[in-house]
Amino acid sequence: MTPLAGYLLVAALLFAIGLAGALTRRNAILVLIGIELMLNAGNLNLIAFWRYGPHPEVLTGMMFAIFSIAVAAAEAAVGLGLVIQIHRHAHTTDLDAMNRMKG
Amino acid sequence: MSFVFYILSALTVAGALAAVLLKNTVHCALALTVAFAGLALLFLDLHAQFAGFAQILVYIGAVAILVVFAILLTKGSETPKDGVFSKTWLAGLAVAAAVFAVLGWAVLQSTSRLPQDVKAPTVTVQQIGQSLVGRYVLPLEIVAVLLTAAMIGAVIIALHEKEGLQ
Amino acid sequence: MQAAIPFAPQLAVSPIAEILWLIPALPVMAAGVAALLKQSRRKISATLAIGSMSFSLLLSIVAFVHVLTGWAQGFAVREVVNFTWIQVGAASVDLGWVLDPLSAVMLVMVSLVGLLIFIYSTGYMAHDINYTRFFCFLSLFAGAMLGVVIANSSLLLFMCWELVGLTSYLLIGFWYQKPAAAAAAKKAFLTTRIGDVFFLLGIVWLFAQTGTLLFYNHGTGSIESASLSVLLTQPAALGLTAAGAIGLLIFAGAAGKSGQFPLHVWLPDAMEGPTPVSALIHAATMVAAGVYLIARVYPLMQAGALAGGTTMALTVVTWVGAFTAVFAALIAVAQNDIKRILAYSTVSQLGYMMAGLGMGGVAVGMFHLITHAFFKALLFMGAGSVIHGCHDEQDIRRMGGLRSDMPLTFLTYAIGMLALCGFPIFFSGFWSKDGILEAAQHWSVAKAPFYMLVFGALLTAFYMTRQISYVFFGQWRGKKPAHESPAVMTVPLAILAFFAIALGAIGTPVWPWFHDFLEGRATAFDLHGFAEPGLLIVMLTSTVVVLLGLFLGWRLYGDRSPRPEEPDALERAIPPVWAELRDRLYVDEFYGITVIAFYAWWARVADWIDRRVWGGAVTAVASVFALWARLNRFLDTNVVDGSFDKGCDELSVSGGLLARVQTGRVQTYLRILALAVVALAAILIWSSRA
Amino acid sequence: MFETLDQIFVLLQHWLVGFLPLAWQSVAGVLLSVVVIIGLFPALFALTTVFERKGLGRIQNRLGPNRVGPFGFFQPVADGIKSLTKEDIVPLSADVAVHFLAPVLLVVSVFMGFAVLPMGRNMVLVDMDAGLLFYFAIGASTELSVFMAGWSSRNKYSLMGAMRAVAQMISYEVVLLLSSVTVVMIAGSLSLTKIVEAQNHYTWGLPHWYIFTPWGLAGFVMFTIAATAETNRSPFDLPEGESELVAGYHTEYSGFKFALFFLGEYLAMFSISGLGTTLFLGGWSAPFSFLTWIPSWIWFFSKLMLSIFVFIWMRGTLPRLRQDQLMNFAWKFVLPMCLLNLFVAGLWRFLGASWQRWVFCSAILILAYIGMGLGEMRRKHIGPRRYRYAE
Repeated sequence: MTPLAGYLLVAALLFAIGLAGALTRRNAILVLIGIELMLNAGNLNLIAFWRYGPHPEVLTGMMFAIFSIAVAAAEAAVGLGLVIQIHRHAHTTDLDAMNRMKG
Repeated sequence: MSFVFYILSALTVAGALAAVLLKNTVHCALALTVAFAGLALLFLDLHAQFAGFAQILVYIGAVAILVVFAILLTKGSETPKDGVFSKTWLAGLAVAAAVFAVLGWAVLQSTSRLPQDVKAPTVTVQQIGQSLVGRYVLPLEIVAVLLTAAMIGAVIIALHEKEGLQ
Repeated sequence: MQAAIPFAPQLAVSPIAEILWLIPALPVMAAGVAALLKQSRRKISATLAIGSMSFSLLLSIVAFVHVLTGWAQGFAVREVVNFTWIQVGAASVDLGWVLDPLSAVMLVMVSLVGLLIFIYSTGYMAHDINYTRFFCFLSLFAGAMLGVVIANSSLLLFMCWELVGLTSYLLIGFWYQKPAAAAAAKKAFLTTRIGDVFFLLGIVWLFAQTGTLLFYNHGTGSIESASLSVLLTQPAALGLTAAGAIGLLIFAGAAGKSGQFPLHVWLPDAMEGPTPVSALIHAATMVAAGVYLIARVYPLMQAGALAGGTTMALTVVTWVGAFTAVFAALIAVAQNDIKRILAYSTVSQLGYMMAGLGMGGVAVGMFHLITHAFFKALLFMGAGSVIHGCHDEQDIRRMGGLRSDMPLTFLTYAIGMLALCGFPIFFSGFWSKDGILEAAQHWSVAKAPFYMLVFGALLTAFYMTRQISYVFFGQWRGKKPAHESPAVMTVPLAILAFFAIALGAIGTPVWPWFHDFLEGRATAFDLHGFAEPGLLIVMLTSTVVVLLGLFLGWRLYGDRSPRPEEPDALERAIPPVWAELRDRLYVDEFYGITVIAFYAWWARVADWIDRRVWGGAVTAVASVFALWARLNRFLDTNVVDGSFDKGCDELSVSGGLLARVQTGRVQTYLRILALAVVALAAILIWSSRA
Repeated sequence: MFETLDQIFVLLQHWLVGFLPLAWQSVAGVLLSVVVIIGLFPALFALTTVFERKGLGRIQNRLGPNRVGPFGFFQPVADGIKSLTKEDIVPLSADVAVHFLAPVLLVVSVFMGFAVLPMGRNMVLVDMDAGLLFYFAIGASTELSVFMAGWSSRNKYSLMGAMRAVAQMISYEVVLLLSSVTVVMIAGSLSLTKIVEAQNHYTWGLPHWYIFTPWGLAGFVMFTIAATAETNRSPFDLPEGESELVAGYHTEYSGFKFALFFLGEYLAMFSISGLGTTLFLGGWSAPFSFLTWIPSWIWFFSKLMLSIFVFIWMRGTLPRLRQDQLMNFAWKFVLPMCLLNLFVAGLWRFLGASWQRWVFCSAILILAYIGMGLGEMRRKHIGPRRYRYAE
C-alpha cells in the first residue's frame, strides 16, 4: 500500500462523510459544511497527486489546490449569504421545509 | 506510511465525522475547524507548506468564522426539537456509502499502478509566487475577478431589504 | 508677353503650407462648438464664428504673402501636403492640400468676403430666434468652402463639395417654416445633386485611369503631365479622349453648383434664404466653387489642346457659359423681386466666367470671379440692407426714392451696380469683363460667343439701371417710411465697395498683374498693353455698349415712378416678350411637364405594378394557403384531435409520475446526482480494470 | 567578544544540547527554545502589567500599585497567586468543553506566533520560508477561540463582546495583512529573517529600516492601528468595554482561565509588537551603524518594550471608539489607504534608486491622506444604528 493510496483513501473517506452530511442533515448551513468537506477532500487529492506525481516542480497540483481554496472561500461566502437571506425570508433553515419555489 | 500520517488522518476524519454527526450546530462548526486544521497539517506533511498555511488562513480564519456567523444569524445555534437528520437520512447514508465504496474500490484497483514513495519536492515561496504571476497568471486573474464578484454578490444577497443598515 | 517662368517644383514644404489645413478646420470647429451651444448663447456663437473666420483670414493672408514672395523671387509656388487616409492593398486613398497662386487668391477672397458677411449677418439676423444655429451653419459652410479651395485630392474636394451642398441646403431652408424656403432648399439640393452625380462619375473615372486621387503630387498627380498623357491616349465615346470626357463630367458638376444653363433653376429660388446667405453662397463662394473647380482641373480640360487651340471640353464650357450669360440676363430684365434680379444677374455673370475660362484660360475667368465676388456680395448685402430698411419688402415696385432715405446704402449700391455693369476705367467689373470679351474676340473657333457676351453686357447695364432707378429714384411707394441700416451692416458694404473699385487696378492690360501671378509669369508695367491688336476696339465696344445700356435703362425708367399696379414700361412696349421673360422663359414649367411629370408617371406605374401584379400574386398564393388551411382544419377537428387528446392524457399521467421525483428538495437531487456519479465511476473502473 | 555576547543564547543552547546523543539534539534544541520562550514571555507579561498600571497611574495622575514589594514591583506575583487560588466558576448553562478549551486555544495559538519571530541574530525558533504567512494563519485562529469563549458561556454580554471582537478582528486583519504585504513586496520574501536582513544595511550610519520610507511610514502607522485593534487594546477595546458589556467575551471566566485570557491578550500584544518591529523597525538591527556592537537581542527587546510603551500610552490617552466608527474607519479609510500604499510600494520598487521616488511616493500618500480625510470629515452621518449580529 503506497502512501499515495493512503492519502487517496482518506480523501475518499472525507468526501463520503461530507456527502453523507450534505445528504442527511436538515440544516442548510450543515449541508454547506458537508460541501466544504467534499471540496477539501478534493484539495487533499490534488496535493497528494502533486506530491507523488511525476512533475512536482511544475506545481500544477498545488496551484490547483490553492485556486480551489480561493474558490471555496467565495462559494462559502455566497452560500452562507443565501442561507441567511432565505432564513430572513422563510424564517427557517430546514431544507425539508424549503421545497417551494414560491415565496 | 508514516506514523504522523495515521495520527493526522485520524484527527481529520474524526473532526469531519463530528462535524457531520454532532447535534449542536456550533459544535459542528468547531469540529469542522478541527477537520480543517487536520487537513492543513496533512498538507504540511505532504511538504505543501504554502497550501497548508493558506488552508489555515482561509478556512479556519475566514470560512469557519463565516459559518459561525451564519449560524448565529440564523438562530441555528439551538438544536431543533424534531431531530437534526432529514427523514430520508438512511437513503443519504446509503448513497454516501456507495460513493465511498466506489472511490475506495477505484483506489485499491489502481494501487499497483500508483507511484512508490518519491523524494519530497522542495518548493520555495519564491517559486510559487513566480508561477502564480507567471504560468498561472490567467487563473489568478480569473480567481481575483471571481472573488470580487462573490464578495459583491454576498453583500448584495445578505443586505437587508430595508435600507440604512450596516 | 514674357516667357513663363520654368515651373520649379518645391519638395520642401513651408510651415504655412503645413498648417494650411487649419484654415478650413477653424470654422468647422467653431461650427462644432456652436452646434452644442444653447440657442440662447447668441453672443458666444457669433463671436466664435467671426473669431475663427478672422483667424482663417489671417492664415490665408499669410499663405498668400508666402506665395507672393515665392513668385517675386521668380518661381511658381506649388506646395502640396499629401497623406494616405486609407490603405487598401496596393491602392491607397490619399488626401491632401495644395498651396498655389490659385488656391491662395481664392482663400483670401473667400475668407475676406466670408468674414465681412459674418459681421453683416450679426446685424441682419439680430432679431432671429435661431441666431446661434444660423452662425453654426454659416461657419460650417465657410469651412467646407475653404476645404474645397485647398483640396488637392479629388476625393477631399468632393467631400467638401458635398458638405457645401448640404450646408447650402440648410441655409437656404433656414426659415424652414416658410414653405417656399423649404421647397427652394429641396430644389437646390436635388438640382445640384444631378450635377454632382456626373462629377462623382468623373472622379471615379479619373481615379480608375490614373490610379491616384491627388491632383498634384510632384509629377505623379492625376492632372500633371504624366497622367495626362495617359489620359489622352485613352479614347472615349464620340471622338472624345478620356481626358475630354472626364472634363465634361466634371464640368457637369461645376454647372450644377454654378447654376449654368440647364441646371440654373435652383439659384433664383434659393433667394428664399436670408440675404447674407444669398450674398455668401450665391454671390461669392458656392456658385464660384464650380468656376474654381474648372480652374483647378484646367490642365485636364486643356489637355491635348494645340498651341492657341482649344479642346472639346473647353468649347462646351464656352458655349454653355455664353448661352447662360445671355439667357439669364434676358430673364433678369423682367423680374420685380430685388434679390431675384441679382440672382439672375449672378447666373449670367457665372456664364461670363465660364466663357472666360473656356476661351481665355484660368486667369481671365478667375479674375472675373474675384471681382464679381466682391461687387456681387456688395450688391446682395446692399439689397439686404434695402430690404431691412423697407421692413422686409422685396418687390422693387413698392420701393423708390430711397437714395435720400438710405444714402450710404445707395452710394455703395451704385458702386456695385456700376462695377457689375462694367462702367469704364474706374470699376473692376470693366476690366475683368473686358478681359473676357477680348479673349472671346481672339477665340479661334467661333465669333458668336463674342457677340453674345456683348449683348449680355448691354442687358446687364440695362436691367441694373432699371433696378436702381426703381429702388433709389422716383418717390417712396411703400407703406412705412424706410430707414438707414445700422453701421454693422453699412461698414462691410463700404469695405466691399472699396474693393469693387480697387480690384480693377490689378487686372488692367497695362499691368496684368493678376494674370501673370496666376500663370506664374514675371509681370511688368508697360503701356504697350493697350497696343495689343484689337484691344482698344474691344474696350471701346464694351464702353459703348455699357453706356447704351445705361442710357436705355434711364430712358425707360429713370427718375419716374410708376405705381406698383400699373404695367412696366417695357411691358407696354413689347408685352409678349415681357410675359415670356417675366415667367423666366418657362424653364421651370418645362421641367415640370417633362422631367417631373415623367417621374410622377413612372411612380404611378410602379404603384400600379405593386398593387395589381405583385399584390395579385400575393393574394393568389395567400388564398391557396387559406384553402389548404381549411382542409387541414377539417382533418384536425375530425381525425387528429381525438387521438391527440388521448395522447395528451397519457402524457400528463406519465408526467405526473415523473413530477413525483421533482420534490423540490435539494438533497433528493444531490442524492440522484451522487448515484449517477457512482454508476458512471463504476462503469469506468470496470471497463479499465481488465 | 561582542560576537559571543551577541550569540550568547545560541551558544548556550548548543552547549546544553551537546550533552545529548546526536539523534535527539535537533528536537531537544527546539524544545529548549520553546521552553525558554514559554518561560520568558510570561515573565515579561508580569513585568508589563505592573509597568502598565504604574504608567496609567502616572498618566491619570495617581500612584498606581505601590504596596507589594519595592515600589509594588511584586504586584504581579500577588495577582498570580490570587488568580491561581481563586475558585474556577463555570456557569451552569455553559458549554463546558468549549468553555474550557477557549482560553487554552487562545494562549496556544498566540504562543505559536512567537515561533517565527527573529529575536536576534540567528535567534529564531523555526526559520520558515513562509514565516509571515504562518504568523497570520495562526493569528487568524485566535478569533475562533474568542468566539468560543463568548459563545460557550451563554451570556449575552459575552456573546456580544465576542461578536464585536470577531468582527473587529476580521476587519482589521485585512488591514494588517495589506500593510505587511508592502514590506513583502519590497523585501521580496515572506521569511521574517530575510526581511530583517534586508533592513540591516546602513548609509551614513543610518539604517535602511522600512519605516524610513514613505510607504513604510504609512504602512507602519496603519499596521499600528490594525495591531491595536487586533489585540483589542484601547482605543479599540470595545469587545471588553467595561462600561457597555461587563468584560466582553471573558465576562464568565474567573480564576486561572481568566488569567489565561489576560496572558493571551498581553502575549498577543508582545507578538504583534515583535512582528511590527521585525517588519518596519528593522527587527534586531541597530539604529546606528556605530551601535552594532550592542547585542542584537537587546535591540529587539528594547524596540519591543518601546512599542509596548506606546500601546500603554495610547491606552492612557485615547477615548474608546464607537462600533460604527470603528468599522467605517477600517473599511472606508484605512483599507483604501492600504491599497493605495500597495500601489505606492510598487511604484517605489519600479522607480528604482532615484530621488524622484521619494517625492512621488510621499506626494501621492500625503495628497490621498488629506483628500480622504477631508472627505470623511465632510460626510459624518450619525444616527440610530443596529448591528447585524445583535438582531
